[in-house]
Amino acid sequence: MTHWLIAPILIPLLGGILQVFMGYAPISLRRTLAIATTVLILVSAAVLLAIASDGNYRIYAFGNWQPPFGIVLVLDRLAALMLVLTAVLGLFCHIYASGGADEGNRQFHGLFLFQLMGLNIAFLTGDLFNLFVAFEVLLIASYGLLMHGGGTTRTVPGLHYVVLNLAGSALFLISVGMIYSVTGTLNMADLAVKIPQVTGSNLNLVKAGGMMLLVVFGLKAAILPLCFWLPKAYARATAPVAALFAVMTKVGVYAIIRVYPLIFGEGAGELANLGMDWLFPLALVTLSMGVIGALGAGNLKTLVAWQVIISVGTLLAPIALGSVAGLSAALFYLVSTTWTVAALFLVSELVANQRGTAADSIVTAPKMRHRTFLSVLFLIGAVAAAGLPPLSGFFGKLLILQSVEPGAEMAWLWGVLLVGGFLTLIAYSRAGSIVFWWNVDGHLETPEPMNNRVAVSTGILTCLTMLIVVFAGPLSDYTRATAEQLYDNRGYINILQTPMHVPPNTLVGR
Amino acid sequence: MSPFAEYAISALLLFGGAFTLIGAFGLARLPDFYTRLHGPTKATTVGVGAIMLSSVIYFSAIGEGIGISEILITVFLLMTAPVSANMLAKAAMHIGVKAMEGTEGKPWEQ
Amino acid sequence: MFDRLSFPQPWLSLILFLTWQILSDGVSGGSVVLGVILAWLIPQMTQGFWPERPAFVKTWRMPGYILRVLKDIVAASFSVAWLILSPRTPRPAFVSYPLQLDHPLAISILASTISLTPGTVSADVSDDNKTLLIHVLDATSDQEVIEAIYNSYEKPLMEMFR
Amino acid sequence: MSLPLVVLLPFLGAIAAPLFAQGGRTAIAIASSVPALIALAALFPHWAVLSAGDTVLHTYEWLPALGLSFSFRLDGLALLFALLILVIGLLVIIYSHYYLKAKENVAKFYSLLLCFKGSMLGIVLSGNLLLMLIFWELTSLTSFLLISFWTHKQDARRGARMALAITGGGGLALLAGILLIGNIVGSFELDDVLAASEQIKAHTLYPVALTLVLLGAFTKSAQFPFHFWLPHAMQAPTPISAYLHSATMVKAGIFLMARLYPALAGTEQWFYMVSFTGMATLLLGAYIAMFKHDLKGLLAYSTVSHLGLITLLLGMGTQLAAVAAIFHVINHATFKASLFMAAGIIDHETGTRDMRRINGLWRYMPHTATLAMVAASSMAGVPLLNGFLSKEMFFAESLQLNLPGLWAWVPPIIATLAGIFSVAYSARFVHDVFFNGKPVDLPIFPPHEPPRYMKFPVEILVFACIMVGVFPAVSVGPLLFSAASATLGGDVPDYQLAILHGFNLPLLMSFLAFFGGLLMYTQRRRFFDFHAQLREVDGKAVFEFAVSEIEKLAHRFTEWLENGSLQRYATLLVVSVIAVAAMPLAENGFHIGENGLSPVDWPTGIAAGVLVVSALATAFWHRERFYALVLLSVVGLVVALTFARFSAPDLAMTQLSVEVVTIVLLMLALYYMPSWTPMESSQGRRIRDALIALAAGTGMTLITLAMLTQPFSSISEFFLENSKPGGGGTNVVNVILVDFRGFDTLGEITVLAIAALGIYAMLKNTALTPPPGDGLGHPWTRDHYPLMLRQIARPMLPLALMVSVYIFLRGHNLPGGGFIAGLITSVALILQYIASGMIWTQDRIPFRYHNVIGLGLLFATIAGAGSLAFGYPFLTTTFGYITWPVVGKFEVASALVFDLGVYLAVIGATLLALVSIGRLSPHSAIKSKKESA
Amino acid sequence: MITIALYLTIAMVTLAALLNVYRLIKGPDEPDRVLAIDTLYINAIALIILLGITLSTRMYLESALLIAVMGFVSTVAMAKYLKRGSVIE
Amino acid sequence: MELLFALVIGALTASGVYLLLRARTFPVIMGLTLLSYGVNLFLFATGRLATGQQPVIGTAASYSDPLPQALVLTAIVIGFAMTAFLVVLSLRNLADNDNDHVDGQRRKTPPSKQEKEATGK
Ligand code: NA
Ligand code: NA
Repeated sequence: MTHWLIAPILIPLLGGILQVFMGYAPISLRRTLAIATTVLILVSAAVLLAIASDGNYRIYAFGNWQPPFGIVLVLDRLAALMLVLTAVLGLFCHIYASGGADEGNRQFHGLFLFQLMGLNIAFLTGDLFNLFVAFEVLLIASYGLLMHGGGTTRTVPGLHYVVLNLAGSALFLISVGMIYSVTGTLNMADLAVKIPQVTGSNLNLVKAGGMMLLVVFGLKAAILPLCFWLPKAYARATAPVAALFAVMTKVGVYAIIRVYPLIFGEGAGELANLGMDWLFPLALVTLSMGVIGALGAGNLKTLVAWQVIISVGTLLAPIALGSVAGLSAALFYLVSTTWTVAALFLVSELVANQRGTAADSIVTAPKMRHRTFLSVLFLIGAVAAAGLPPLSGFFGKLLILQSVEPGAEMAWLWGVLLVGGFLTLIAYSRAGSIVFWWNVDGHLETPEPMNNRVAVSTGILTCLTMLIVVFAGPLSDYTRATAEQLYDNRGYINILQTPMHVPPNTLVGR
Repeated sequence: MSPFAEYAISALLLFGGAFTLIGAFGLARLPDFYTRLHGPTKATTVGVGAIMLSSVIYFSAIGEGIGISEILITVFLLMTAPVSANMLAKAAMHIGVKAMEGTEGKPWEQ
Repeated sequence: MFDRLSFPQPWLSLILFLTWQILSDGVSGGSVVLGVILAWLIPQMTQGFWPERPAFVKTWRMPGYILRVLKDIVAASFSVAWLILSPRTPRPAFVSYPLQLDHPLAISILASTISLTPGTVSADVSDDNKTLLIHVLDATSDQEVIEAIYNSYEKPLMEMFR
Repeated sequence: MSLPLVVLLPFLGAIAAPLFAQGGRTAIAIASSVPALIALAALFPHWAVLSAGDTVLHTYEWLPALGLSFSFRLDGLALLFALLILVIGLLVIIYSHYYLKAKENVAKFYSLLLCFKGSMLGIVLSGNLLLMLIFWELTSLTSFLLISFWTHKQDARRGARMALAITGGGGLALLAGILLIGNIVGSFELDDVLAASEQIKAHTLYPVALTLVLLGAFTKSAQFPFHFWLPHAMQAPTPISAYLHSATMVKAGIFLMARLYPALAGTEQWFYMVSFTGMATLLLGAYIAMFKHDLKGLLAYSTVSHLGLITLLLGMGTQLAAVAAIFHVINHATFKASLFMAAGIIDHETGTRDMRRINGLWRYMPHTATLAMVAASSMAGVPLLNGFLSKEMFFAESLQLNLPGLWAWVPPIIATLAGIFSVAYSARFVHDVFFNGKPVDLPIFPPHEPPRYMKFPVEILVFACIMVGVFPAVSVGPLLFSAASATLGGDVPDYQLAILHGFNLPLLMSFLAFFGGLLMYTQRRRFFDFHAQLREVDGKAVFEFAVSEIEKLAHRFTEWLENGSLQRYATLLVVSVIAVAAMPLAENGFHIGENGLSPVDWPTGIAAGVLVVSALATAFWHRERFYALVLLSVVGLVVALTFARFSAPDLAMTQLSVEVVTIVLLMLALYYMPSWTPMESSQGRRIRDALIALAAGTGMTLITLAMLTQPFSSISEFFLENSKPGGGGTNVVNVILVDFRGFDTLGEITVLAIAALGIYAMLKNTALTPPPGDGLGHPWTRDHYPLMLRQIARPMLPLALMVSVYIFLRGHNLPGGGFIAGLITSVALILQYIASGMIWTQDRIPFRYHNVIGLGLLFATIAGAGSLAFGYPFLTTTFGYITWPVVGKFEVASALVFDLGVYLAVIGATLLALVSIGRLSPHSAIKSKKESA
Repeated sequence: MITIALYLTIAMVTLAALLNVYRLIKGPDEPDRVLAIDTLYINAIALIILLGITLSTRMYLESALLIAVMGFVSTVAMAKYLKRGSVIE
Repeated sequence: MELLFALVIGALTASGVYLLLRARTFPVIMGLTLLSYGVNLFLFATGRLATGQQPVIGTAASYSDPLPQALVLTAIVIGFAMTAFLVVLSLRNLADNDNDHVDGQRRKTPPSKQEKEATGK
């Protein structure tokens, strides 16, 4: 057993604790330590990616208890991918935040690190109830982050976000309870063994439980009709927070990918592919709703927030089809869209900072400073988000389009995705041309210059989309292998057979 | 279990139950807030105390050893019940909860 | 916090020690050691929260007082029970009791005693700690109530506290 | 390597160009020209291979999962287009050098231009359809930026957006088409696709694929009804127009049709779709061009018309027509590029493009006029110029179409008609600009000839027009043959390139067109009057109206759905849950499990009754907030009793403690809130909500009932067996919490800690004004800290600490533990706050709650990490029994340290949260040094 | 005998709880309600003790102690809210 | 007993959901609290109902399922943390927006009952 698995959890935990103690330390020290922590998280995630890429499962049994009894972390390709994705995102958001957005709340860095910890637990855990706990950790941290900073506009959306997620948490517990009440277990591998054996009237319970769980994940992922909490909440959060939140909906998507192929997969007998026939149309409707929202958006952040919803629809549609190709494509797109959307949030705020009272509204305003720099970043982000070549969004969409077999589903998916892409393009070109080009005469009196930290972090995060294009081959190989690993749940089930440490003979009682 | 213990336990139980009930009955029946305050403060406290005592005897009698934690709870109740009553009376007088007709000396109405 | 290797509030320490023994369900070597440690440690930690030290003068009178009150509590319960059960409507009254005690703890003990004993509940202590407002469930006369309370409870308390 | 290099070079140039910005305009222009020169040199060696009828192919793997490769393929067609792109590109760079004003961002201009050039080269040189599509969309993007180069002009921005929408959107259709073709063929490699012609055409999806591909081509090449973006793209600087709208961008659609000609053409669908679209475009463009007063507008519509012509030729499906199409591509590129440049010169020198004001320029700039007149003549199809040759071929082909009956007359008539218009607008261009009296009110007057070398590119192009016109076979013969051969898949028909093919029907048509055109121009007033009567349907207006309506509609729809009402979102959530949970029930019906029901004992029944009544009453009387709060605490109490009743002492204690803290918290909040909720929802809404609530409640009842009556076994046997021997404790629940599932607990206290920190941060700078009294109008009492309460609070703290220690220590073996102990301590401290106030209490607490929280988390983490030192996983516990004199045997467990962490975290978090709210109160404006530090 | 006595006692205490709930809902004033719930807490202690006797286990004693502590704090807080509004200030 | 327990959970859920759908923060918080009581009881009940079988080794002949109890404990604590946060957030909302609506309405806080009665006269 390698202790590396616990690293992405322990590092932010210890870093976060340090921040709790250091609330009154100078901000530069807090920043340095916090960013160092994030770098370490990234390092550990990269190590785990290297470890996971051989296609074997690795487990970490807390307390050295044999699964399914204790809680285990399970490292596979998917987990490693999500870890790296999040760590990279986290690092750049963190650097951006240290450009000044972290002021005004001494616990910002602590909350940020705890958020990363919650995310990492969610990606690694192999226990359904622990997944709930992970969700709660990342949610409570996200509540704190959402309310971070001044301004009164984020309170109401924050309230909505919190209340709905609390209701979602209650639902999560009910679902877990229903599944436990039949199977008597919480370990996901064990569930994958037990669920196919469910018979008789117990089927009802598990089926309803499974469907309710899908609603929970759907709420986190922001699927229609559960997506309306998102746009305002994201649009009004401070940029680094909104950017970090780009991965939050992906956690919902991740949970669906993690749980459903594993325990309600092909082998689940009567419960096979539970809910997936519902997911497909909902995903398409979500995508459409996102596009409509983007078209009607009145400011850049709202536009990007709806882009989050577009991404979710785009991701879930191929996932619902249940093919390796579809899942692989979705994972590729997931990496691309997460970073892109995050970068767009950062760009939007930089724009807002330069335009005085007009902020990021899609209206004319005096010329901003750094217009060229920002417009190039926005262009890159918009091209990647709208899925135009040559950036990564295009390849993600291309993979998705190619993954679906001919038939009615193909017609729907292609139609919605392509028309949606077209309308998104219109939305971005309108927004970009008005904000960046349509300048009224004169300059703002004192447009604040950008500092290097925000500029560099935004720039690099934006340009990651190019990196994906360069490494599209290896990445798509990886996502394909990941999808294959996910749809063949035997390997995951085998973790139950992992031998534990031999009990020591020292003073210990066992 | 010795019959004496059994008698004691049963008697204390019934005594306690009866007083608890009377306290509640007073709460339900008495005409105004201030009179209702008396029932719980005294009868109920005593009733629960009696039940506690029966518990002490019961567990000693069945051989679980002598444990008097129940006494601790009773003492605690005796200490706190007057404070609760005091706080509530103050609140009621402050709000101006009406005393029943014929109550003499209502200082807050002066 | 742990400035002294002493027991700042010996009575409290004693009570804590006894409480620990009661909670531990029986006296054992371990519980005594731990009890002593806690009886020392906890008052050290909390002494700031109890600035007005109770000044007992005649401590030996305390058990007698407690027994008397306990007796009165039982009696009070019967009388209240009777009042509750009887169809007669009570004749309640508020009585202002002039306090002679001045120690806050003593006033508090008196007020508590009054609340636990027959037919009376302490409703309020005046801001200047000079008057106790008592609600009497079934009043005879104010003076009788005041005298009864003085003789039964306030006088003994005055002897104990100085 | 040379082919990818050809594509790559312009992009490298684009990056390099800004670097030369320091060196001035000339340096940039030279730097921008270099890639084209190198590229031309790189292409040259391939000519031998191509002239032998072979293709050059360079393939590198990229994304095999997609069927996407870096595949570059050079054949005659590609070469022809590559040369057009490179040569005209070079000329445009020279021209731009003189055209752009000093203050303009020259570096950006060249950079974008080079990007565009690279993309165009990518399109024509791609050997993989997906790769081609990438470049295709890149041209849309770069042209978007080029068209809007003058971003301060509203029309430029709009024109650019429209161009992007139409061509980019068309690109998406093309993408779908290409994917379909790829699906049919099983490869996106051009060679494979071209070889699979029969397979494609036989496939059921062929019509769909064809339509989609043609949509891409038509939008790009501005075919009817998508033609309208092109004229509005003329807001671009003229060099851009000259480049994009004569030789490159708009030719991409033509190129695509030619490229896929072998794979897709030759069917009826192709014929009808392509030729009819071409015909309509040809005529419409020619007609409108006639009436444009804007010089570039005229040229733009003429371009539309000529693109229609080429499309029509490609649509005809005959081999000769295809040859003619290719030929006309060359010719149109040369004369149109020169015309645009000439128009640019005129614009540059007169300050306007309005032909109503520009008159008689012959006097002022005879050199330019001559050049423009030659080019215009070529456009009109005057003999001895290249335009004439391809137009002749077109007329000839229009006679060859095998249409039934009278329909056979339609193509030649339309062709002639278009020819007439074409002559007319060319005549207008020449006469109206260079003659026709004197200039009217020119912004720059008098106009002069432009700088010498600004005319140079025009001269080159005009020279080419003449050369091709006079010596067609020598000048373009081999290139045309090679390109035609590539277009037709090697099967080149017999054709002759000569100045004249004798006196035949096509010549007659040319004759008709020429004189008809001149006649038409002389009678232009009538036509203008006639045209003025027509209601002009401007595609742009329709498009912009549609887009803005869609945006408005989208905005309204979004506002309507996402109305900011939590009630709606929550309703959606609840209804969704009810729906999905009801589905299995509806499918399989409801069954009580095998175990059936057990009897009820009546005290439990009554307790349950109390619980149900108080829960419903809380909902019913929720508008009386304090009352509802009291009812809520009854619910909490009975829930705790329920836990006790059903064998869960730990839960009962936890529930009790948490409930009290929650109630205190709610009261703290209620102080600032309205104490009373007005009736707000309509009766209908209340009934609806009640029904939803009823459904949810019924659902939970059924689920619980089904669950409770089913037999059950779980993994918990393991916990019961291993709790004592493995975890060292007899309280299995506690051992699960600190050991078996200690990681959950770590997460849980982290949640608690984060919540408290978040609360603290959220309230840091919040100011709330409390109401002066309760909702019934009583002012608050000034008696803050009642005597009796203060007195009882004193002994309560040490006693509660004692109890905490007791509960904490026994937790491992009996109900209790760090969490409950922590709450007891917290509640005792809360009592101090209530009894004696914030300042008094805070002064006696020598630590910051933040640090207590941190310490708690740290203890728990360290307790968990201790095992790492022994090579055991995180949170592996250990315990042992130690015997000491006097004390006797007692247990030491590492789990206890973990639990201590829990204890501290709970205290810190609970108190930090409550104190943060308490601090809001004006009475407790704590400003001690600790806080303000 | 103990069984019968226990049964009767449980009945009486349960009935007492019902009467408390009656007063709680009836009110009419807020102090009445708080008084009722305070009494309910004490009744709950009795019920817990009776449960312990019924099951012959002392497992629930600490629950009873906790109800006593929590009930007191809760009552005090509610009373303070009623007259002071601000519970912690 | 099972039916009784199910009805209790149903009542808690129904009341909770009804309050969750109200237009102001305070009832919504109370609704969520009620809902979480229901959920905790439900989660607890997944181990089935047992009398006198507390999962403390050596105190009973057989033991109820300890795992759901541990889960509920975790759930209670997390629920408490979340509720606390929500309460404070609603206070913050009150401070920022001068009202406690969650239904998208932007009215001021309503007059107190007293004021309303006074103006009604
Ligand atoms: Na003119
Ligand atoms: Na209030």
